[in-house]
Amino acid sequence: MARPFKETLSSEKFIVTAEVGPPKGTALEKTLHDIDLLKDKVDALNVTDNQSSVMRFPSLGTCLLVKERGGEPILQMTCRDRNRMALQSDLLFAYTRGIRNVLCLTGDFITIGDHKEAKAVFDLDSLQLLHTVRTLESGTDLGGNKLDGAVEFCAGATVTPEANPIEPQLIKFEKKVQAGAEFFQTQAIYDLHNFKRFMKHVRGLDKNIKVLAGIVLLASAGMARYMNQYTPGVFVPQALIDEMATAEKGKGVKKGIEIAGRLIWQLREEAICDGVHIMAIGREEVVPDILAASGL
Amino acid sequence: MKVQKATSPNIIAFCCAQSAYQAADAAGFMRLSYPDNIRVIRVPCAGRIDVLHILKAFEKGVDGVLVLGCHEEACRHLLGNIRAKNRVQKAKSLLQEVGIDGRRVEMFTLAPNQGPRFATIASEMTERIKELDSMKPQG
Amino acid sequence: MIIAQRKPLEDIEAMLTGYKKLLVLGCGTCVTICWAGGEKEVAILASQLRLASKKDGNEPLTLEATVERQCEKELVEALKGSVQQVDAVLSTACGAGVQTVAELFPDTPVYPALNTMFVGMPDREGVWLENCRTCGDCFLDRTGGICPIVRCAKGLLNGPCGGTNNGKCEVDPEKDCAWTLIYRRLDQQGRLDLMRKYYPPRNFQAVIRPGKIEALPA
Amino acid sequence: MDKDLKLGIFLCDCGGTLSKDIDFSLIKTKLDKLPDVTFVNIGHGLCLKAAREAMQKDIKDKGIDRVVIAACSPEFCENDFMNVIQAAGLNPYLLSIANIREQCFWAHPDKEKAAQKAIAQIGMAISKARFLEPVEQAEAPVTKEVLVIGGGITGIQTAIELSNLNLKTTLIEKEAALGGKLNRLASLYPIQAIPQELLATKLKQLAERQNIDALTSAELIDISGEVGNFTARIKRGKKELERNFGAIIFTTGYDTKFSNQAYGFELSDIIITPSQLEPMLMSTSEVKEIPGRVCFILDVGDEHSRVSTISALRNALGVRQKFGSEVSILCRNLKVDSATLESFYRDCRSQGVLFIKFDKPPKISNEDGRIRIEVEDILMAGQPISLPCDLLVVEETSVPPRDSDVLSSALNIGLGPQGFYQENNVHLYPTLSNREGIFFAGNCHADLDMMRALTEASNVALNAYQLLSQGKVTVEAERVAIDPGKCRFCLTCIRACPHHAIRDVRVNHEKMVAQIVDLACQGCGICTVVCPAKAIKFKDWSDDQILAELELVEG
Repeated sequence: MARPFKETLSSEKFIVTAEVGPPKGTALEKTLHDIDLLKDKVDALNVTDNQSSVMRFPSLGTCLLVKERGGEPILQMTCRDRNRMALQSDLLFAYTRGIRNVLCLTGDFITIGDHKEAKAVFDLDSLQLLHTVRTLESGTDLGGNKLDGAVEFCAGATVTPEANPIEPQLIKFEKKVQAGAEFFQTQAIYDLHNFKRFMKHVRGLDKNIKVLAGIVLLASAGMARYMNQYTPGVFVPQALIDEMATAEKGKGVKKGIEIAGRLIWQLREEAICDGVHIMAIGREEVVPDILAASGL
Repeated sequence: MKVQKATSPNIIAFCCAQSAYQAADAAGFMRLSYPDNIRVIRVPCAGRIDVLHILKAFEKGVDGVLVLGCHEEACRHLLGNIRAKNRVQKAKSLLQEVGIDGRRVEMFTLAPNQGPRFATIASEMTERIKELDSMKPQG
Repeated sequence: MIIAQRKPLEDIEAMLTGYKKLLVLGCGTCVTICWAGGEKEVAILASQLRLASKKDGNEPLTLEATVERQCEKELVEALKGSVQQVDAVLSTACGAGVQTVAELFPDTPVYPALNTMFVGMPDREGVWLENCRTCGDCFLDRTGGICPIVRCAKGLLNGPCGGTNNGKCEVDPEKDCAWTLIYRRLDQQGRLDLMRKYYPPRNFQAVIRPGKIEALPA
Repeated sequence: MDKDLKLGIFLCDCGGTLSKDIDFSLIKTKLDKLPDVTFVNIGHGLCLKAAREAMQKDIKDKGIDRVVIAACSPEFCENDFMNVIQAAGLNPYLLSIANIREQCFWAHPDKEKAAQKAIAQIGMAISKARFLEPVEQAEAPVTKEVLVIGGGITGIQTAIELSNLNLKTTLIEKEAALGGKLNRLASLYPIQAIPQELLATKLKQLAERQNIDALTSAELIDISGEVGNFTARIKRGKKELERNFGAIIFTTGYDTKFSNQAYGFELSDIIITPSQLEPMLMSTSEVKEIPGRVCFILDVGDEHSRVSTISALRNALGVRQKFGSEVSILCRNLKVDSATLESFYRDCRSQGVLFIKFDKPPKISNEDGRIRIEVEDILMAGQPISLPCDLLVVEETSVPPRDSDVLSSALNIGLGPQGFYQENNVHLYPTLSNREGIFFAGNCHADLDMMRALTEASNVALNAYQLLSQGKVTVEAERVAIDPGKCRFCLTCIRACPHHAIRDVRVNHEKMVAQIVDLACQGCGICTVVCPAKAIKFKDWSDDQILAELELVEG
């Protein structure tokens, strides 16, 4: 049995989580393979919820699979597809099935995904969802009604250290801390100089806030440039793009693994943050290589 | 009143009195020959020309419309010519919507002394309309 | 004011197949001001319809009229004579106008020529911006007069999402991030404490649809 | 459209030249048969006095109420014929002209076709004539006073010129003293005078004029109203005064700025701007150490302006004459655009000023308190030169005075790309703003030397005189008019009018509507087109008239 994530968080360990993306459809083979490959190598597996507004197998269902196979799942929940009633009932169900970790997200907007005409719900926002978790834990629902059997979760949230402007982002970050977020997972970071400055601010607020730096595997220089241009809140320094460009054709991922490993090594070596969250985006099989490259 | 039909195609040229109308006069001065099917309607500024005037012209059965104004940055009324340009774009898309080729409307800019340019525009537009007419399905 | 936009002609033509006599009916209020359905737009649409049917070899009768406010029964009533002459009415009003005409003349089919888009304001010539969602529970006192419910794509109440992109919105880089605007405005006014507060979930039933307001008789 | 019209058609064969190959009487026969045509006449030169008198007689005798003229281009004859029919007792706007000369017989060598086109054009003119409406003239009173903003040499000269023309003038200057740059320059071009002496002479003239009120330390707060009747609020110390003016002239000049970004270094004791150099030339006693070599440099940032060329030449000569230093001017390509400036340039050369022309910007470094300039001289086949110097004078760019943008948006007058005031049409109307009654002179809108600025001062004074001298102006009343009943007050026209000639008013103290100010309207018709309620009518270019012309196009 995996160690509960809450315990891992309170240990001194450098935390590593990895992302698992559910399949489009019911063929679960790759997902199961990824789960089996990673469940013992990382502290928790973080399952995305219709990521990038693309309809997929549910996060909750995949978390159950992680649980069945002996991993420690983190349930991602966005506010895009469900109203407050659906979110609450999913939380109740998740708790009864032993899922103890939830990451509260606002969610990407509908129009970037594959159901562009769907209704975007956003009944709650990420902060209100965090409060919802805490409210359910207190034994009542959002309507103020008493629950017959409550829940208990380790609830986390996200933050974008490279957001521009950063000030409003930091205000919201502080609100999430006050709402009782127990850990933070960041948007992908590549520039450690900027990230250190962000972490200095975080440590100034509260030394106990647990921050997992988001590590997205670079597959090519083109991908890096694309993210710089089109992914808000992601900044890949030119030096890394140049380094990716030196990779031989077909060896981009190898270079990306090297870079990711180096970033993780440095984050741990210099104790910049409390851990990392690795997003291999479809290449989950190389996560062990990244870990190896980082010396973990 | 019935007037004998001009040599086909019928083309209306809305001409700004500050420039294009004078350029048409200049073409006459210089005895430059251009197709006689062009009918000039004088307006005080290209900015006076309305999308509706263009649509109505097609309702009346013209085959092509020219909107002729001053060169950019030379408009007596600052942006009358730019407005005209935008309206011509709008007219093109409205005409496309009803199945009339947008190339039947065009905006050009001229200086008052550009008689030769007026004659060229008149000739080229006539050729363009003839070509579009020949592409039309028969019957 | 209500901002509307004309439907593509193709859609309008598809609705009107088979009608020989039409009244294109404009509205002199909101949709005039937003250049979608006033006398001018009625004339353009009617002209287009004539051109389109002429091409098909038909010569339908297209009447044009514009009333001061198409959502007022008394004002629309005055058009009875014109409506009786036609097979169908094509309304260039907002949805409220279309329904008023439909209700007053139940025997005559009424078709919408516009899509009613939003409540908004002119930004510059020819550009209109949505800035009220008609949520029924105005939040503007807390956000420096900038509405996050409508101007943030996700309608967030507690600050920006992670998609703020140089002060622009991740959903549409042409649009400002509402929370960046709110932050700057509140900062300017020394009221950032408002942004640090937690706002609980909104009341989405502040207006029970369809909305109805009954004032005491004046 | 009136039901029963009496149309009078006057054909002109231009002294017989147009009827050489075409029988005009055939045209007349066709026209005679048209409905409402009361009278058709063939003239051989309607521009001749006798023909006009005959026309007037015909109009009166036959009771003609719409006149159609088929003759040469309206660009030539329209005004004349308007006067003719007005003298015959008709409103001058009840005239429609078919251009059968330039746009028919002269353009189309096939006379048959030309004649057909002429008939078509006359048909269009007749069709239009049915929709003509009278436009009445009205007199609008104007305040015979002018406000001149900016008390530099251009403003002072403008005030003097206005005073010569008997127009009462208020000259306002934001600084404590009049004279602007003349207070700070060491020399002038092309006038060989000491700037401060010239200024003293001008100020003396100014002081002698009873009808000039010069206010220093005075700033414009805002202006309301329109041409002929502006109201300006002016702040002077703590006091605020309000005055009425018929016209406003901007002579706000320019400021200068050194752009260290373009140069890549900062100013210092030995790298200075012309503005810092001129006081040194004015009182040489203040200069501690005479520099052995002085270099001027142009064109490092943008291409240099006329103002900065003149500044460099004047100061180079000044340094040469006052200090006796070695002087070089480094530039990409010196632009001299008049014989006077060319001879000034030759003067500089003959007095020993060296010119070095470069392609690549020079390298400038600091070496033991001196400056070293390394440059490839293109006049010497790109040979590298290393030039030590004791004083480097960089170029300053001209920038608009600090509150130009505030004034321009408050007054709705345009700014050009560099932020200077934008003329209505730079080619045709160099001193006119886009608003009637607001004018520009001098460097607030163009890069001018002093003589050119002074020439503009007198031009602009005449512009104002033309407008105000009678104390009233005749305008066409409601030539373009907004129907208050149809106006939705959507502000579209107010925003679109390029001359800001439309204002908001209350009708019967109740409904807000837009209204066109006749005196400010310049008759472009843009408002008529943009109005989404079709509430604006342009009487002599109405939609009805334009569509009537279209009516006749189809065969």
